[in-house]
Amino acid sequence: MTDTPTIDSALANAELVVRTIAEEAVAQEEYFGSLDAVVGDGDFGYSLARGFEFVIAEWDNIDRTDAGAFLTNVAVMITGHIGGTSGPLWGTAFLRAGAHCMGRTELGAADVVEALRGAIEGIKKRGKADVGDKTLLDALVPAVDELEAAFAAGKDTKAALATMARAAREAAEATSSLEARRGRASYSGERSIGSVDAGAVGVAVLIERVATIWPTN
Amino acid sequence: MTDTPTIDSALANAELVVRTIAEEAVAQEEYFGSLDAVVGDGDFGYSLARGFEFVIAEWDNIDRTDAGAFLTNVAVMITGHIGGTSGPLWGTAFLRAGAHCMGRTELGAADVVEALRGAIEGIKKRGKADVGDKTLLDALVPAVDELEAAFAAGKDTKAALATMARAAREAAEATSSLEARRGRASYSGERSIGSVDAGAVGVAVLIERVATIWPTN
Amino acid sequence: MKKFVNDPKQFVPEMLRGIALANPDTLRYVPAYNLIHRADAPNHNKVTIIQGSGSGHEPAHVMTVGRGMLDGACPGDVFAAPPLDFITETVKLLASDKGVLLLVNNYTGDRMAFEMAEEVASADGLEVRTLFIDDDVSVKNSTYSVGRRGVAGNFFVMKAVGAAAENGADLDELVRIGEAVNAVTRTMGVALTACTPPAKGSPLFELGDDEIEVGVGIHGEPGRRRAKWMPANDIADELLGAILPDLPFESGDRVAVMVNGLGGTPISELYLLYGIIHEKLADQGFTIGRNYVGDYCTSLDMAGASLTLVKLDDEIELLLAEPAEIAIRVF
Amino acid sequence: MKKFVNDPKQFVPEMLRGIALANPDTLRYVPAYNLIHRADAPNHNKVTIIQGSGSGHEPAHVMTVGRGMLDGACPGDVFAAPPLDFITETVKLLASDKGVLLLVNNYTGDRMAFEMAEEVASADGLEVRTLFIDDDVSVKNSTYSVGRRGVAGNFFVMKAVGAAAENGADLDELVRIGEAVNAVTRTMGVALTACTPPAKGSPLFELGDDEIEVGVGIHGEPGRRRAKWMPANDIADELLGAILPDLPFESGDRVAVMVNGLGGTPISELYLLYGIIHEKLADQGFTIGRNYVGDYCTSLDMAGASLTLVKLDDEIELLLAEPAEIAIRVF
Ligand SMILES: Nc1ncnc2c1ncn2[C@@H]1O[C@H](COP(=O)(O)OP(=O)(O)O)[C@@H](O)[C@H]1O
Ligand SMILES: Nc1ncnc2c1ncn2[C@@H]1O[C@H](COP(=O)(O)OP(=O)(O)O)[C@@H](O)[C@H]1O
Ligand SMILES: [Mg+2]
Ligand SMILES: [Mg+2]
Ligand SMILES: [Mg+2]
Ligand SMILES: [Mg+2]
Repeated sequence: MTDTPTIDSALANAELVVRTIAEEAVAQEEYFGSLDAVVGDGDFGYSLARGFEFVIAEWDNIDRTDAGAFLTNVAVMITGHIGGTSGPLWGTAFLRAGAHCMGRTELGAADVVEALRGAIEGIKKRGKADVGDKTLLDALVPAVDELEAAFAAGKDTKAALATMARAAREAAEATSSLEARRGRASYSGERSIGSVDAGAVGVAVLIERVATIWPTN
Repeated sequence: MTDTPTIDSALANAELVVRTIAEEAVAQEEYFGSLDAVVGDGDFGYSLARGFEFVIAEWDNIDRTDAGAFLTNVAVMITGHIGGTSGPLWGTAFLRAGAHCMGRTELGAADVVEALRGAIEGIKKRGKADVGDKTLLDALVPAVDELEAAFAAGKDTKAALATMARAAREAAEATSSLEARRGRASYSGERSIGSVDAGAVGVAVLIERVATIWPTN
Repeated sequence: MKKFVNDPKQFVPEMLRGIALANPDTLRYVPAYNLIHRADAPNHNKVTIIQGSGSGHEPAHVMTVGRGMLDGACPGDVFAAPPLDFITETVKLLASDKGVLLLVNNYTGDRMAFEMAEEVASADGLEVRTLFIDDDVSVKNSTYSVGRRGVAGNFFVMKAVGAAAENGADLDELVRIGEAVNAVTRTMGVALTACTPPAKGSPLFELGDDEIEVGVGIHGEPGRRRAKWMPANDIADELLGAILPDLPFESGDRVAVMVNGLGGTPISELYLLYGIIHEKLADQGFTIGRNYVGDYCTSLDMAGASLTLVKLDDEIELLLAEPAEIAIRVF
Repeated sequence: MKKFVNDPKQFVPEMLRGIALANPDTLRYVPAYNLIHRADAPNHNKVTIIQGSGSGHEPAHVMTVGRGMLDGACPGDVFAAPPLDFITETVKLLASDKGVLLLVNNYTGDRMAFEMAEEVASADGLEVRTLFIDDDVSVKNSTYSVGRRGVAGNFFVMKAVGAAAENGADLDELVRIGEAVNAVTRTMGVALTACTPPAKGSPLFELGDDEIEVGVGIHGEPGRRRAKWMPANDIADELLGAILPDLPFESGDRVAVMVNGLGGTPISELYLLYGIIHEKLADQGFTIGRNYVGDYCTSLDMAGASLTLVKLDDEIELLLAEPAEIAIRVF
């Protein structure tokens, strides 16, 4: 796969992605909370912010043996400090992604996609959920599909991320027409139709932020 | 005192006054309650209405030996069925008035004034209150003064009652400038200034009603 | 108004029926006089203790009838002292050979009704004594000659005389104990929202979205001042600042502490407030001998809380520690 | 938002501190894991019972730690299951030689966290079993595969297994008892107002001045339907109409009845509602073996109530009647 672009320095990139997500999650606390309040219980923003605040506070102490160790350590911090549904789900996602990066210093496009697919499988299993249940999977899965396609089409990372972000945003907005079948929103049944899923929009916002700050070239 | 008008049939008149007061108290429940809610606890209308409702329900069973027995029986019903501050106060007032009418079949103007003075003394003693404390005494005392003066000036009962009613109304409105020193409103201290006393206005409304329905001649 | 209520005029009777149905073994209900009494009253081996007051303060006092507390409670309608008849009939029905102690919170209406009832009962040859409770520091004795209001501190008087009566104390002794407890008990409350009497159907007073009433009464009477909402730490300072210098309580004192909910405040917030107050008291050198956190004397659905401090001596502390059993139970 | 709170992020820790300070003899507090546990835990003569859940439901569960109930409670933040670490550390600290029973209300977040914790603890060689409680009839099992929610009925599972553990029952036996109680317990709630999470600062949902939410969840989740306010009699019919046919409960059954306040409703209204429900049940041929009226499982400051029925058999009734002692006490 010499024609796919290569991301240099797996650890540096993992750090950049995690730091960006963490800062954005803290910044968006109120907005994410308000999304979850429509048919959920309003704490999605709070939970995420408290967890990633901790990651930021402990930033210098995170294991930096390699990208895999780094992500695994972040996963442990998340499960230890995010409560609610998001703690186990996001923790599992980072844990699975970390497992795919263990011992690597460089990650190719295929590796990144594989790590993300691992995260998705982890979320599905942990949450007993799938695409269409009106969860963050409804933004994450199409976003990863598009990322893979963009890489396959030869786009560079910055461009591929932009494509991924657009897909995530579109898919997140589209959750509005779905009826929730998982999580607290599912208790609303039909009343959940007409508003977007908080987790899906959250994922879109975070991917957009990563796409924006990603250095050109 | 042959020049003072004589009220014939003490019992009939006592019945008329009590019945009028009772019906008006029931009709004004909400209004009296709203007056008490400003700096009191809002139950003045409720308490009075429940008590006089009972008097009306038991109307045919009230002791009609004479006006005194009638008023005494009403007094017992009131203390038995009005709670709060108003039960003891109004009950005492009717009890004292009844005592002054015991054994009488006809009441002269002086008798009426004396009965009302007795009621006032009873209220003062029971409530440890006096004119100026921002209570119903601030309407009742000047009203009885004016009634006495009107009788002395030779007015007939209907006209004397009209004078009394005007005095009660004026004095009740004037309680607005007083600071409450008795009852629940007194806890408001200076904040009680600026609103009328519920009991005083209640007394004025009831006297007005009696003056209105009193037969001419 | 959104409440669990049918006809507002039946609010009190329907509540009393519920209490009676929930406690068939221990309580009796006499609808004609709004009376809830112990199934085993009158007990001629002990003084009968009766509390009357307006309703709307539950669990005070209809739910605090039971062994070691009250023999009976005859409430009036919401926020209205009971009519005279209710009291006299209750006294007649429950009077024990050892006499009757009436516990009354110090309000004009209650004072008058119970003074009249004591006259009537004494004329009937019954031995009756009346104890007025006035623990609310927010009303200054000097300024308003009606005197201080009785609020949540009432619980401590009830508990102490209730325990002593169970142990056989006579009427004089109970009056002495009750007065002693009342003399060392101080309370002040704060309202976060107004309460809504069922028969009125709307809030009793207006309180802005960011306002609180410091020193509020349990009938929604205004307090010392209207203030902007403030953090729990500052509210604790306000309450302690009013209560401590009043007795005064002094560093080194052993105290009982009650954080009482006013009806609409959840117990989570009460414990949060308790934690703050406990630490502040400990910092100032007080020892907390006993603590009470929960709804003891409410003002319908008012959000808010009151703080009560009792200066403990051995006698009071032992009486507070005696067992008791009432309608309010967890298990 | 008007609450007794300082920094909303410290709402849960400050409340836990208050509980600990109020119960120095019986409880211990480990701030690092939001843990409240019995001072004498682990007790190797009994199975350790731990409940975890989001906060905001007090007295459940941090105030129901004590003899005959829980050995420990590790709550998450308001309405959020505890993070995995809190649970695993709690389990490690409190594990007894007879094993650990985890009580969990059936919500996605709680399920996931506790399943992960059970995996971790089992890997560490600890004997751990988890019991999911799902008593809320307002959510239909068939429609939503996440299953029913666990609400106030949780109390009965806690009480029964708590009593059995105190009597020496082993882990298998406790699981059997807990499942048996859960299987005969049904609850439905109604909200008169929305609740306000401290960190959000405004009501979680909109409810009109004349509206109620029938079948509401204890995190403010919507229920079966939005309805106009109705008298207490009609609300009782709604609740009974949903609960009775669900098990089904049948005329002649002996039941325990709980009228549980959701946090902002005063106990007067709860007893009024209890009276109505008691009479309706008696009219339909039920015998009420035990009753519970008060705040057991709240939704912060939400005004409202839930009704729980438990079909009693001798074993369950005896366990419910066993003594227990927790932070929530009257005297
Ligand atoms: N079973 C599940 N699988 C995957 N994602 C889920 C599941 N349940 C909920 N989610 C996601 O989590 C979000 C809610 O997170 P959060 O508010 O932390 O959970 P909680 O319901 O515990 O308050 C939802 O918007 C949804 O995207
Ligand atoms: N001590 C008193 N003496 C005379 N009248 C009084 C006294 N206290 C209160 N009142 C009168 O009673 C009225 C309030 O009656 P009510 O609402 O029944 O009493 P409560 O304060 O018990 O709710 C006041 O408006 C005042 O006119
Ligand atoms: Mg949520
Ligand atoms: Mg009044
Ligand atoms: Mg009143
Ligand atoms: Mg949550």
